[in-house]
Amino acid sequence: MSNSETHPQVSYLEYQGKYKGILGWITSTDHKRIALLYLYCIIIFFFVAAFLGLTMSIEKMRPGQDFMNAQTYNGFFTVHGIIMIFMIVIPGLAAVFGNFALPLLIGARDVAFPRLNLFSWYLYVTGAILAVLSQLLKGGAPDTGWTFYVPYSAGSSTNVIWALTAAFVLGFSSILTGLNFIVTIHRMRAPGMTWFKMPLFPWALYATAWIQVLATPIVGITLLMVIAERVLHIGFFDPALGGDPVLFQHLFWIYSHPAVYIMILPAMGVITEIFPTFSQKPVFGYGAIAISSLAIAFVGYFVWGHHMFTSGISYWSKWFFSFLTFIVAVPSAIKVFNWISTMYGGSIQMRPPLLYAISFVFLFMIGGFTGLFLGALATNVQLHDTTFVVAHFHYIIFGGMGFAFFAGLHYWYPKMFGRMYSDRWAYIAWGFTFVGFNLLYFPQFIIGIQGMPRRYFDYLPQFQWGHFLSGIGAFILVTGLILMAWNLIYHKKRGAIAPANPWKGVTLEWQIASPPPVENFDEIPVIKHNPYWFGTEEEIRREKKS
Amino acid sequence: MFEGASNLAAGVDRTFILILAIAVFFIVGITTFMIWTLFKYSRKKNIPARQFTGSVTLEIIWTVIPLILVMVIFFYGWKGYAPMRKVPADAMKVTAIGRMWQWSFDYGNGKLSKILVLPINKAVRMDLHSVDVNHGFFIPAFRVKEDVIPGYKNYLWFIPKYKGDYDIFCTSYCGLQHSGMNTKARVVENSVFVHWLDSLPVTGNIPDPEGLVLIKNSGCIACHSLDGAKLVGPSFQGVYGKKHIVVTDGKEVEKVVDDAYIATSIIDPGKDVVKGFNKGLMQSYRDKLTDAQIVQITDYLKTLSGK
Amino acid sequence: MAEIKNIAPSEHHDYQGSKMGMWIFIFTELFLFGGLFLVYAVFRTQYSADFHKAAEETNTFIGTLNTIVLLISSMTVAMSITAIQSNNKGRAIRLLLVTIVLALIFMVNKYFEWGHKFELRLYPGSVVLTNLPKGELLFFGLYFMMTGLHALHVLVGMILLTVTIFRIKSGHVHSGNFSLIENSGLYWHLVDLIWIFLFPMMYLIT
Amino acid sequence: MSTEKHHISTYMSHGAVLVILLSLTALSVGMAELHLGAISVAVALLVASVKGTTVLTYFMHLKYESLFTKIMVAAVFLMYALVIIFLFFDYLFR
Repeated sequence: MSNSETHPQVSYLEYQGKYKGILGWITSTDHKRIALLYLYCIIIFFFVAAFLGLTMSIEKMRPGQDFMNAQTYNGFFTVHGIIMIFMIVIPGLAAVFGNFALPLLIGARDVAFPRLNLFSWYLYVTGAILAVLSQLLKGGAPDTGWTFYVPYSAGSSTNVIWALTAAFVLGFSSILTGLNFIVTIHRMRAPGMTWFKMPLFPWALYATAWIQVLATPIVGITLLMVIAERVLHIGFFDPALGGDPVLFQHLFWIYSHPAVYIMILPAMGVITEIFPTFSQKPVFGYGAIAISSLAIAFVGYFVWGHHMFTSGISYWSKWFFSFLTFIVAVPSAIKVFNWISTMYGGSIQMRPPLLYAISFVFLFMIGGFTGLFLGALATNVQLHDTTFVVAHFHYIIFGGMGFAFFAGLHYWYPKMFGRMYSDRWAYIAWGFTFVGFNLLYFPQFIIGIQGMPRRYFDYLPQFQWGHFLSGIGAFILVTGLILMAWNLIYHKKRGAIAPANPWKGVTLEWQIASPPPVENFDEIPVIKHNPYWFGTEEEIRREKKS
Repeated sequence: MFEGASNLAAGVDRTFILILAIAVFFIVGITTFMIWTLFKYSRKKNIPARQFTGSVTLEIIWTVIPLILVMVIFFYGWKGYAPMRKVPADAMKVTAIGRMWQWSFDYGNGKLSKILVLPINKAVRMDLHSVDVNHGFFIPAFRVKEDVIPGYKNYLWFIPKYKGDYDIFCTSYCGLQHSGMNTKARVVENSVFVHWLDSLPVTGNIPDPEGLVLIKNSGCIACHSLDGAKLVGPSFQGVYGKKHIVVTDGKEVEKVVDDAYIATSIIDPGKDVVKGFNKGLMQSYRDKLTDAQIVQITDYLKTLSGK
Repeated sequence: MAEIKNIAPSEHHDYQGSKMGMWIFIFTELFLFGGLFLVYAVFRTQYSADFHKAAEETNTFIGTLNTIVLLISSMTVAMSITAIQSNNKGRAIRLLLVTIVLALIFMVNKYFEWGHKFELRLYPGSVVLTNLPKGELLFFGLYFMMTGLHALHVLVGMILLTVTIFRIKSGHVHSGNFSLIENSGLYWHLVDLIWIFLFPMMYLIT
Repeated sequence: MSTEKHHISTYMSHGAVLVILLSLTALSVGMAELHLGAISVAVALLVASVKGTTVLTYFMHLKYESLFTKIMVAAVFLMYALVIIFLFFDYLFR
């Protein structure tokens, strides 16, 4: 890069490589372009899956069949789950913002293995195509639920094998992304950036990446075993052939519980970037947040049994898994306290990313505290497999991960595209999204407590009020989402030109042009201090003394 | 939560209220604090941000307090749950059978019902059995739920406290009509229950008597028919009490088939062989059947002779 | 730290980084097989008598032979790295060729072993197999799944080693840049490592 | 990377490792032929672990790797061991 000092580099969006147009994008190994490739795919699939969710909510506004039959409904919630889980929330924050921001945040020019990174994206697309095919091929959409519980999934005549293969391939894509990030963080930090001078989003990604690498293979082999069961009639999980259906649940949740942390840890990381920037103040308790990410990842690996309290697992393993589940709640609580303390004493500027971040904390708290009901053995018995779980899960995944995704999108949008969106429309879209979201999912807590089971196409009349409110909420939510998408897409070309540092952030990505040049940094920066360093040297010295 | 109608509800509801109180306290507190900081430290006030980076004391406080709270919750959750796995010895037994997509309740002796009728204030143990895929047995009002998994022996128990009809749901997704897989639990006075059970027609299979199960499992019926047909060995039909000419040590003797004779024939089959059958074809069951099991077999053979 | 370093990572080959990536990939492979080992462990405790009986039907001789073949091939790969490091390209290529031949021998053995099972009608879904006691059925299910997946890894390893040979010939891999041979070597050792555990589980524990 | 020092193992040491591995295989097969019952499982797995460690240490050069790589490998095996233990919390106490 010796010539980079003489003439400035073009932005990664305009850079003309070997190929033009779309080919230039899908052959590019630039981490920023790959991030956008993921982003576009995720947005498209998100709207598909959200549409499925909306139709399900409308169908359920009245008991009985309105415009879709039970088989279609069962297919819809399965596909909604598969797309949302495997194609949106698992790759979501890690693959989009991880790819975009990780090298920028640690002062690197790319990830460790750029070609492998592109390969991950191709795997992702392959898996996505398989998942889409599973819907459209003869045989019908898979109707097993995204959890693929045997023996039902071993016997269902729908395209279960396609969906299983899709999940397997998507899992592989996730593993390779994780592998890439671990090596990137280890090997490519800018000079002087010790582990504890690294920003907290990379910390979160690091913890996430280890789960991706160490948990995903287990579900991979489990899905292969179900495929073998269907194709070769090897009865690993079929009781008629000596197999054990509960063993499937163990293996499935050994991955799929940590998968929740694959989703939420990067979300926490994004939030941790946003609070200090908009408070103009160092993050409170840097070490505690960094270590709690690792603690969540490690302990979270061993709590899978809490999905199976009613499956007939042994009494002592219930006791044990419940205990660990409560332990893993503590680091999450620590993070919340640190976020709100970061705002305390700051100079807070209200902008859309901060609004989304604050909503994240609120919704994540509701999701987290309702998780305690499910972790406690006695209340779990009442609430397991009811819409309470559905609501809890969506508060964590949509209210948590989803709102963090929106926060991150609004935060890094100027850096990604070099334009500003409209703040006013961002607030309006937020209003619809926030109100719609709560109206959609909060009633489900209450009918869940009253005993409304999940995955029900039809229900008894006493639960109608909840489903009715949910249906209205779903409309409002989708309206908000469309407004948000419109705001971002419309201003991508027409918005005001974004300055290099619109939020006055201090982390490395704000020190370069918006959008960043192809090689990110003309000169790799040398890091001397804490990543969240807002004041002058004197101010900080004074603060330390007092 | 709405009123619980079983003995187990109190433990569940106590835990629920405890967590709810903690949750509301923190959610309201933290949200208020967040909104307050937004106004108090708004940039419009033009006060520079204070550049502090953390406090070890605070970190310790907000690690230890949540830790204590969650341990308390864990403890109550466990306390409320533990009794659910301790079935009283005198509990009435009902088997809940789940199949796609309906429940049936087996009261024993072939008495099957589509709804669950139970006497009030009497402990009932439900053994859960699935004939196809996973189901979940859930009675919200009683605060009981266990999965019904093929090949597994899962169970639950409770004491219904109030008369009335309660919903039963299937909570584990089981295919097309999963949402239609519900029925009622009806709690009635004991006398009503007894009457109902008596009038319940026998529609299910009556399980094999223990002796017959042993006979089948030991492979006896390969050579001894139950219907009088002559196979390798004498038929079991009417065999008890019958007079046989048997060959003992080469001599023909007449013997009545009684308890002792049957026991001898099982343990030492070559000793008294019925005339017309060959010696040495039957193996000894000396170590394979216990004395108690031989008595059960004998009892069953008696029923085949009408005795 | 005071002076400004100007590094261009995209032009710089990170030897330690690529090795670390390979190790992490190996971890995922270990956990992939680890899932099957978990299943094996659970069923073995549940059906120990059946597993005992079924394991006697696997051919300990072929199993032992294949173990020896794989162990030797592991050594030749390790030696070829030594050869590359001491700049002896010809020897490195010869040692890799020996490794591939050994891998082939392994696969031929496997072919005969599986073929024999098929002759006995012991293949997944066969009538003979489904009529066996449940534990034996599960054992053979695991047997085919585990040895099959392992054989697939042997194939991938062979391809990797072949690619490595060509890269050595073309001069891309040499004593100054031997990441590729080291990483395919690591992969090959992983194949061996998994077999070291499969061998007692399938052939020895009786 | 030209500045980095690599440990070069000798051919002899690889040969010696192979001899150890083959002897361990022989030991394992021999023990299995004795039909020791429950002990044979433990012995077979113990021998396999020793063999696995040997391959990791010498063939895979773990002995000459950085401390971090060693810790990483150890941690991964520890994680797996914990998964087995926690899974058997269920199966052993049923």
